[in-house]
Amino acid sequence: MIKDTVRQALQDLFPDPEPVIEEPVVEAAEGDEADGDKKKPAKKKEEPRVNGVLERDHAEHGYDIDVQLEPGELLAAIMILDKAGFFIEAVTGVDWIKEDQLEAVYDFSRYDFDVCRVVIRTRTPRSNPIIPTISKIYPGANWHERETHDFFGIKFDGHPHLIPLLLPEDADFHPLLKDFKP
Amino acid sequence: MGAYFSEIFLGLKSLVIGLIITFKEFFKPVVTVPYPFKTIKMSERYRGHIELIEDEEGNPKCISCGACQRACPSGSISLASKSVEYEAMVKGEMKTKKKKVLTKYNLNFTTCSLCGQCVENCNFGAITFSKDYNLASSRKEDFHFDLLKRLQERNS
Amino acid sequence: MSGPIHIQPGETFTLNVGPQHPATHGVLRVKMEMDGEYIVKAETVLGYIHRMHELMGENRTYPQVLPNLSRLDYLGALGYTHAHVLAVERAAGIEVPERAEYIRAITVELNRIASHLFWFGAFVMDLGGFTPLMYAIEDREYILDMLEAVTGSRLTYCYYRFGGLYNDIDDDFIDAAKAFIPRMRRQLKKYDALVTGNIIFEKRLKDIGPISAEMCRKYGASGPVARGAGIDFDVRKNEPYSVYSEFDFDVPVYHECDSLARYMVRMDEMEQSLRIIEQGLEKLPDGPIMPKKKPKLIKPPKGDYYQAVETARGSFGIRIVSDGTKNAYRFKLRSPTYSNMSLFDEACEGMMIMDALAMMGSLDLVIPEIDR
Amino acid sequence: MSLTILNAVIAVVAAIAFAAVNAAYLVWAERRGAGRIQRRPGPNVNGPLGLLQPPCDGIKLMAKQIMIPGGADKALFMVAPALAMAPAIMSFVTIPFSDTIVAHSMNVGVLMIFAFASLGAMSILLAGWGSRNKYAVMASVRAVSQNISYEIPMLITVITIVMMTGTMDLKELVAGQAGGMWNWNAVPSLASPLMPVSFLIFFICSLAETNRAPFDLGEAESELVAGFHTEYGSMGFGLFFMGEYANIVIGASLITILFLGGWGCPLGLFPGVWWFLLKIYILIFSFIWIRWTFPRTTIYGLLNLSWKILIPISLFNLLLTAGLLKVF
Repeated sequence: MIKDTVRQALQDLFPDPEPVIEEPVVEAAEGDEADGDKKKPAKKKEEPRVNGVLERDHAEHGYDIDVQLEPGELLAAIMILDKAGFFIEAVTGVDWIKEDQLEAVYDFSRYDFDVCRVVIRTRTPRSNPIIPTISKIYPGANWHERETHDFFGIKFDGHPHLIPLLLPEDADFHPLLKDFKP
Repeated sequence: MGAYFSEIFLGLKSLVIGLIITFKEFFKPVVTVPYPFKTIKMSERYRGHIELIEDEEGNPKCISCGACQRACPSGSISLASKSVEYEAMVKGEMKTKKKKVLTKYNLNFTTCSLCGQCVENCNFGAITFSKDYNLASSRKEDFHFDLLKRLQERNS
Repeated sequence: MSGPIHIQPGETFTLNVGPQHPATHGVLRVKMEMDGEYIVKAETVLGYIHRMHELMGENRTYPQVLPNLSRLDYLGALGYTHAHVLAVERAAGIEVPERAEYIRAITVELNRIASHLFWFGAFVMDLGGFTPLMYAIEDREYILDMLEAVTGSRLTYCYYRFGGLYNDIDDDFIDAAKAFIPRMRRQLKKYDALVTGNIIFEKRLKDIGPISAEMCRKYGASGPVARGAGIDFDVRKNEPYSVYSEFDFDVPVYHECDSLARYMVRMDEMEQSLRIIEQGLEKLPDGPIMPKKKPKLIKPPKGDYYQAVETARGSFGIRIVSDGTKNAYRFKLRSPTYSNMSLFDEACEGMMIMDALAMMGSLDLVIPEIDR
Repeated sequence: MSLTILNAVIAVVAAIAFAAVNAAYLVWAERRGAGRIQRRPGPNVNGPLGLLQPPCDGIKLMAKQIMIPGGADKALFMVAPALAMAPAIMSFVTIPFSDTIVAHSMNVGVLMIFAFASLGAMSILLAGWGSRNKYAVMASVRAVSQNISYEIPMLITVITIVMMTGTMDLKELVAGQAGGMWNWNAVPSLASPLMPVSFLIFFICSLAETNRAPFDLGEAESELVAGFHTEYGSMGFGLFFMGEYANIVIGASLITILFLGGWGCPLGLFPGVWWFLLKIYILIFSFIWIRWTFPRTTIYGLLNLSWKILIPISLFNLLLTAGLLKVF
């Protein structure tokens, strides 16, 4: 199963000794999910997720491995996926305005029948959102990153051609930011 | 050398096959409908713009609850009503009952995407799809339908 | 991304293909740096019909977004609405009756054939042959008539609902579909003889426009583009959704990596779709088309949900980030043509313009879907 | 003297009228034919069977404003359409429709027609260059290379025929084939057993010379927008269009005269102009038929076809015929 090997490889990115940090992370996530599924969704939230690897139920979420990491570790994680033969599905962002953070989300999936969709998230402060580009590893990320830059204003450090793609070339607004007023 | 000639031969053969196919089609009847002169019947479920449904008395069934207005993704529907006692019209006995009467039901067809959310969300079966499709015009105002007026025109 | 290699500056000229150009089938623009007829460097410029569907998805309720999805890809609209209903059903945990799923599969496959037929005609027209387009449109008309009788519209369908369908199919539809299958098989044979076997056609596509499997992976290509590069990837098989796991169908894969391979994949896919429709009509269970208990207001629980489907153009994904309200917090559309098109810049370097445009045609572009 | 001038004027007017009427109604025939092949009616609204469509089109084109793109070479831009039409009409002068109907019989008729046909490429080049459009330039470069490479096999085939018949006079060429279809040049004879192949080569070449599909690279719509006449509107475009159809008529006439016995009946009975017209219209129909069946070739595919297949075969045929003529 590629899922386990990739999970293990991604787990190794996190410097802290495994058993110490992993347990609370998984628990927190499970608690989070249970929260959502049950009656009281409004309570006990806005606790930014702790970095780490989570395993998700494919039937429920549509993906298998959910990784959150620091922007600095992004390239290492992407390289692991590149070596394992994943293809890039999409890059996008989410604006967590309450936490004052922007999240970049990278989707990877596989061509073979060993279904494993990996989601990599990385968060960066809203005031100065900079994330290293992965277009050197996956050239297909070029457009996706430009699009994310259009919509969220996340600057992809080292991107060769970071000009508006879908928006007009003189656009200075980022429509998917939650505080965007048209 | 053999491959050279066989390629020429096979190529020519494939071209001739293509020619035969189009030649056969040449004698088949045309399949198109000359549109302005002939039209086809629209299917039963064809979704044109919406239309108000009348009750037995010729009044709109609509009770102006506004469910369609809320459901519309593009905000194409605007309606207004006034609350009247409406004594003169009441044929039954309940004279005192207040009633909301539709005074305006406008559909801005320029933004309508014909999704049918309004019809689906109507709990009173008061709107339906028309079968109109000859709707070309060069003026924007022609697509601001006053459905109430259309209903009255249909009745008269 | 490599620049001109052996050409001196000033020897090339810039050619703007588009935004209004017959080959781009819409408002796509490719800035090409040309050396005579050869492309030195190409840069695709998008966004001419960008409509910000993702923002619309955030400020409308889930049912209100439904019609938007069919505006993404006007040729294979049902596949896209299917993705949306599946994603919301996954997020909100809505059960779907089996009959509804079967009808969805049948209509999606019909729509896929319609889309491939139109692509076939338009692609051959790109290559200068006009007549197949008219034949393809005639066949497509049968499908549109069938779908119109069921869904009420001909192009931008809004047929699926969360939990089921807008309305049930009737016997007329089943009869029409059953009559259509043998007819389409005959027509496919005709296309084979008229177009596929044609030497001019073959010469124009064979070994032209190579897109390797590795390139597909790096750019995230999917659908017929990936299958034409020898990748056995079809979301319907790899990650079965709806009732596709109950159908017996093959995924056509060609290893030539050229434009002809991509063409052949689509032509074979039509046959496979016919098989699915055939089986679907046979197995079609009776029952309701909407679940008994359906929430009036759809409010998926907090979370992040992803749903991928195989549309006519490739793997289409929807990510819904829900914050528990009736609007999505984030509504991401992963459109297949966007990824497929992004490899064009690299793949067309060094090609002649007419081959590059033939390759562009073989990618099966629908511009509204790229721009979203 | 005055009689000759009058004769010449009548001949030229008749040629222009024939060319123009043909061009106009070939457009109609093409659209109707294409419609039938594609299972649709084609133009059928203006007049019975849409027969008034060509005059309507003509009036529309003539009534439109002539636009000259900014920065274009005005003189070349204006000259090019005329240059497309004029040589086509000039070629009609020497084509014999029957043994009596011919404007001016010349003993070098074949040469003259080819001389004028080559001018057609010139008009495309000027149009492309004059209109200051990259697409137009690319298209005209393509068209010129295509014209050059297809004139070679065409002329080699003609040389074969001239060698067999020993004349360049079109009338005599036809007279040599009189008396039934077994005498036609397209039919293999002892001296030239490969004549059907030559006929095919000539046919393909005339398709290419007239820029017809599948060799219409000069106006490849899907990649070069409209090719060399991208910037032309109104009657400039109309002239290119008419020139193209006039060229088709000439191509069909040439094939008829060189290979199919001109005005001779297939069975040797009642020779006359009607046979000639019948033959050229059948040929023109096949041009239309081919155009609406096949996709377009590529520029290198086109050149490969000419240099790798047509020229070697026609050369071989030339040598074979020369050798066999010595023997028999």
